[in-house]
Amino acid sequence: MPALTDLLFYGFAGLALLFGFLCVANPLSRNPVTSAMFLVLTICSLAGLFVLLNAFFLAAVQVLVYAGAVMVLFLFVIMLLDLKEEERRKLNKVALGAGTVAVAVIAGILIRAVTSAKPAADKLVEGTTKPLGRILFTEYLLPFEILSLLLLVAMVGVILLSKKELK
Amino acid sequence: MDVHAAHNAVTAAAPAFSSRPEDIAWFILLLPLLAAAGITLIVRRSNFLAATFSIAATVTAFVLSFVLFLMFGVGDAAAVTSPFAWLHAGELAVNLGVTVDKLSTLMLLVVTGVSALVQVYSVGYMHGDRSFPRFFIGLSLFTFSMLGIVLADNFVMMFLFWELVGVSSWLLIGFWYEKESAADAAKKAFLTNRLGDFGFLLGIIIIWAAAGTVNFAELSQKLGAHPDLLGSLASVAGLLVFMGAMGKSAQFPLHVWLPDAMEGPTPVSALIHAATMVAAGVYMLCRVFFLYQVETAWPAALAFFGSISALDIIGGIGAFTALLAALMAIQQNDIKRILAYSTLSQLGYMVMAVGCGGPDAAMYHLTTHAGFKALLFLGAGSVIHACHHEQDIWKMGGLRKLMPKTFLTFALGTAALAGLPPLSGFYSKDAVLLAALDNGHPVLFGLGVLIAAMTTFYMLRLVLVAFLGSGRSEAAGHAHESPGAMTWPLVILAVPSVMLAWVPLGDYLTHHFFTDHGHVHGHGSEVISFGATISAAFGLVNHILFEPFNHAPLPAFLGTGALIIGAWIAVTLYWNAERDPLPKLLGSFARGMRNRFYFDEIYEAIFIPLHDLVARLADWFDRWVVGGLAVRGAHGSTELLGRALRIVQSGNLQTYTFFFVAGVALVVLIALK
Amino acid sequence: MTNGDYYQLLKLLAPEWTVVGTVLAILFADLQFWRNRSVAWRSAGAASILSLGFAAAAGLLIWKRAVTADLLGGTLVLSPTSQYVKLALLGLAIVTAWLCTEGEFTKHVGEFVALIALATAGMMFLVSTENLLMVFVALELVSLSLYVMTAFNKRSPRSAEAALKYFLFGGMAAAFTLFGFSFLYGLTGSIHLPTIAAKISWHAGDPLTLVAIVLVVAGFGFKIAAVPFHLWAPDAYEGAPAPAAAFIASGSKVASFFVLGKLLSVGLPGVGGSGAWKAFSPGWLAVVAILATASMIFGNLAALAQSSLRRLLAYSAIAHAGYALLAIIGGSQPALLYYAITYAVTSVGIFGVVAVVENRTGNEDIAGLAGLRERSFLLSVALSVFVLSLAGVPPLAGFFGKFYAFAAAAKLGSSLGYWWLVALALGASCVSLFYYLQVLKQVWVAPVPEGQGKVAGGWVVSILLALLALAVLVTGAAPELLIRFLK
Amino acid sequence: MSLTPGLHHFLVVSALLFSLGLLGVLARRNLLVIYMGLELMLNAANLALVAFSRFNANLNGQVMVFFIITVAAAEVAVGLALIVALYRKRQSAHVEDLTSLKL
Repeated sequence: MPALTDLLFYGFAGLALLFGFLCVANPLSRNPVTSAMFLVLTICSLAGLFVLLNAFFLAAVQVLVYAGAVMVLFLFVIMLLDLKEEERRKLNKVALGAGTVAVAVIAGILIRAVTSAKPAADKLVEGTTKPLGRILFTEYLLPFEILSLLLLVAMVGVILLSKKELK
Repeated sequence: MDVHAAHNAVTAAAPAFSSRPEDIAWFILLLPLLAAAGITLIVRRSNFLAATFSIAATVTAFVLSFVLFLMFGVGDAAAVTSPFAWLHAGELAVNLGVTVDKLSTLMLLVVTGVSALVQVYSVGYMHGDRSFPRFFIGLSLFTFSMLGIVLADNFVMMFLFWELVGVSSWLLIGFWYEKESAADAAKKAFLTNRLGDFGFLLGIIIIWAAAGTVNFAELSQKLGAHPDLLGSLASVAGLLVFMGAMGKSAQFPLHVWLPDAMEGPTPVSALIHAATMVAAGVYMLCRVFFLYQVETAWPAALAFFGSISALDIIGGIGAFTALLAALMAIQQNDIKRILAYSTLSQLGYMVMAVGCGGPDAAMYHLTTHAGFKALLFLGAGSVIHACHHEQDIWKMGGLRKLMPKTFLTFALGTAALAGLPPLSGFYSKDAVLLAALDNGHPVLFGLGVLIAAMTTFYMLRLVLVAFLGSGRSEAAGHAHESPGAMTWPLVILAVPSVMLAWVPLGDYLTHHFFTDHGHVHGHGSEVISFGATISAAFGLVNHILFEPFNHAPLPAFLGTGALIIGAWIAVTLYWNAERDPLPKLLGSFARGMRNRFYFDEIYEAIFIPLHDLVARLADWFDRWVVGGLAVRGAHGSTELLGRALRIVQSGNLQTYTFFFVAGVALVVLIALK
Repeated sequence: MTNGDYYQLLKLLAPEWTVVGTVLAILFADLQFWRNRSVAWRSAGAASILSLGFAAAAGLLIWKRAVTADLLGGTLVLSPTSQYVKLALLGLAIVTAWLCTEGEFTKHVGEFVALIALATAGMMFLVSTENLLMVFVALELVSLSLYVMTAFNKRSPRSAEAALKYFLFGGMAAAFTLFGFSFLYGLTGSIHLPTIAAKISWHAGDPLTLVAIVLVVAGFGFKIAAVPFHLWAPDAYEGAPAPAAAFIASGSKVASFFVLGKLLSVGLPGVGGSGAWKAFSPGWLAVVAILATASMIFGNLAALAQSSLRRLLAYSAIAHAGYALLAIIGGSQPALLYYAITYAVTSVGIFGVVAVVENRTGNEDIAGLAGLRERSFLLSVALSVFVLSLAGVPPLAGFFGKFYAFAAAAKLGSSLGYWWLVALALGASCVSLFYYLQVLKQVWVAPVPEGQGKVAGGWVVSILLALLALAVLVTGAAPELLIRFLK
Repeated sequence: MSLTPGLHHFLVVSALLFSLGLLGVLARRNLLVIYMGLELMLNAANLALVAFSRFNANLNGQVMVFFIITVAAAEVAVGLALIVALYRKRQSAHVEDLTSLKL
């Protein structure tokens, strides 16, 4: 592999992890808007990693749907609820410690597990629109259709839940 | 009339119903269910029709049972079963079927007979109760369930009816559910039985997994061919199955429910807690006795049991229960509770007999006991009815003259229970003692004799205090004899109490269990045909009366000795404790003995500490194990549980997610090991 | 793929499409014609449409019950068993829909009933696939519908809180499941269960395999409420509107158990390991055995401490998840399905009684049932049948389900290795009788509270409850009636 | 592990990202940020799937990611609507205020 892609991997991976950390545990700000913006950056970095993995279509979808639509929704709700900075309540140190330990154990288990994985084949597949579209509308036609039901549920649900109950 | 002639005559009479005996058995089983359904659906409003339905069904069942008894019990027809597929799911195949053989036909007679009499009696006893039809629904349902146990030809079916008996007895004990104590007692009975059933079901599942069948006949055959079929679990499986019997037959430490269950109406006590339900455990042990005839084998973890067999443990538990309950009975003042503890004690006796390798003796005692204990309970009910629901014997007295029929039959029942020759109890008790002695259990034999003495003592005490002397309360003074619906069953029950053992019942049972073994004991060593018995009945009386003393003198003489000693003590202590009309006559006698205090002192020195110890042990178990865990758990343990639960189920989402994550981590770590 | 295949897809899934059509019909009728009607009228109307539509779907299922198909890379796998499970799901959905007529928890009852139907469609897809992607999508369809249904009572703040907890907990479980799916895919290069099965045994000892198993089981552990993934259940059961809780406890359970059983037995047969006594080895059998143990102990103990009827049911559901896991361990699909279906029927019945009683008395505690015997004989008898069935008293279905499941586990492996689990299960069900009797004590013994009159549900609900009680009795007394369809 | 990025590198990034998301879910108090943590976990799963897809040389993983993104979008809509509905009732998006259901 050329050195450039190696560097790009470390760049995107480092950025994704850094932004991810800043999203969930920003030491400087507890503002949800900050978290949301860092989540957008994480998602974009992940899109970069997708490109490195030849998943071009998904990289585009990631930026369009996730960073675009989903995060806009988040920001919209933050604004709607007019959330100020997360209240600085007294932290339960025991709970926080236990949580961190649990997460560390999970991280350890996952890393140990994934480093035992072996690549099965080194043939390259291109995740472009055409092959993905082909497989989507043949083999995975049924789940694709079911997505429409899922969206219907979401639509009905969102309208009813966010509407004010009129007396 | 020889065997075949009798058989032919019966089969000739049978076609009215069906030519196949197993169909008759099915019909017997379904009759009470039909009655219950009929009452529920059709005549729920009519007291008269409800009772008629129920009694008619049970009496018909009794008559049919008698037909079967003549065919299979007396005529030597081979056992039949008629299975139909209930379920075939992969390896788990269960057929529902009835077993008709000597054992089940005899038990059918006992169950339907007592049930019919109790129902007739209930017409008088429950007269005026506003839930009269509901009571008969309960009785019919109970009879149905009980017949199911008797006829079941496999473990699963037996367990099914086993639990149904639990449910229907729960309904009957809690019949007066407005009474808090009755409702609690019903719950306690149900829960304690479930504790035993837990072991029973586990045993069934183990047996099924190891042997691949739950059918009694197949199991018996397989175990006969491969005695090591159950491997190292043989004894454990046997004990687990025995746990079921411990629950139903109220063996220590699961005996706690039986005395409390006396809160139910007295006919229920007579039916359930004397003759049938509590006998189910013993019957089941006899039915699956083949399970205990395999080589003793313990898994590694229980190897310390060594050569102690499952039967040894069963025998020990039975003897301990018998002793414990006899000690308790001595202390009771409630007429029903005395009888309840007496029942416990006698059940312990039967279980002890099974443990000594004498299922025939156990069944023999079960049969005779069913008769006289039902009689005693119904007699007690008659007394309670007459004394306006007074149950304290010290508030009775002098009932002998006011209720002559009740007194006479009650006295006969007492004599039979005490084992007075030639009444039925004597022979069955003798068989139990003989089984202990013959099979090398001298300690159990000794205990048996001791318990026999105690039995006589407390029963005589009851009779002396309640029936003799003069009335110690208003109610007792104005008691009057109960109506005919109540006294006739007493009279009828008195007949088997006296004469049951005059037919060669012991041989009949021995023949059933030990045909191949030549292991015959009891009076007479060959099967005597029914016809011959009838024709020579009077000639035999002499023979029967003295046979036990000739055949095996030690148990017979010791048993009779125990009777005399027990009676002597009772009379000495209680005759004088009365202000009865005969103080002058007997006063001098008692003074002449001058050792009433001597007995009191012995009593205080030996029996009270022993009694206290046992009572404390039982109470501890009742309070902490049964009560704490199951029945009364609502208070202390629930509080603790709630506090522990609050930590986990705090309502905080992040606590939840933390436990989720920690759970995943833990499962991975445990499973990786 | 040719056009003929599309047609085949349409034909094979006719019952599902009928269900979807029912959804649209309900939404349309409610929006177009019933806006000005009373809520009671609309709920009955919506439930009627749903019943008709589902009856048609059921008819199609019965008509084509002998179908077998395996299409499109395993996204659609039909077998007679899956068709019968779908029938059960349809039945449960109909009862749930009629429960909406008991009590007014929302004005938008048409949408609520439509969501029931959508969730049912999701469950039907869930039971007819052997493809991880399809499992995921169908599972999300079910979950999303249930989240929304849980939040539907907008007058009660508890409804929204319960839904949010359910939702976030479920989201996390879904993330774990997906991570697990990705590992399975990474190990085998496939998301098709039989293909996974063929390849995964090469990786039997890998830590990746084990972690994948745990992550996947954790996700399904959430759906079936097995300890330690159960914590949402009591809150959701308590806060949700009664029909939503009923559906979470019934239909969702059946579908989840079915698919979990399939996933483990069809997808991962080579990596079971063992949970036998003193012969523990890593694999899903070990994982499931741990979950079952924890569920039976925790569920039963926690239930002892409850005074709220719904929370009691939730903890009892947790314990029952533990029992049913024994059927999965035993590898017996009929045992699992018998257990899950009869349990679902019982639960939906109990929630039906709860809905009626709560609606009339407003009391959600066990004490609210006080003296029910004199206030409604039908409800008392039905409730007793359901509760005794849960307690495993023969001849009700609950007993046989337990017996079958436990026997399957006992038979597994050599020399009764799972005896410890069976003994524990029996012991746990023995303890459980205590709290079930608490409920019955209120019904049959406790006095009727002052000023409380009769309690009666609508006639359709009453008939349905009676039928459910009868079903519990009949399938328990003659289990072959049900089991012959599940083999 | 060599420095040239291979399957392991991507998977380690994915595992770390998953843990970060989990940390957010466990440690933050704001419901919206907790939900962002969940999104991070889903993205980690996506990364793992795409990486496996690349190194297993078939597109199944990528199709799955496509579906996950769609489902996640629908889920976000519902989740945020739930948070809004709850906020209307409680005037709070703070997880510790959501404890009326317990035990």
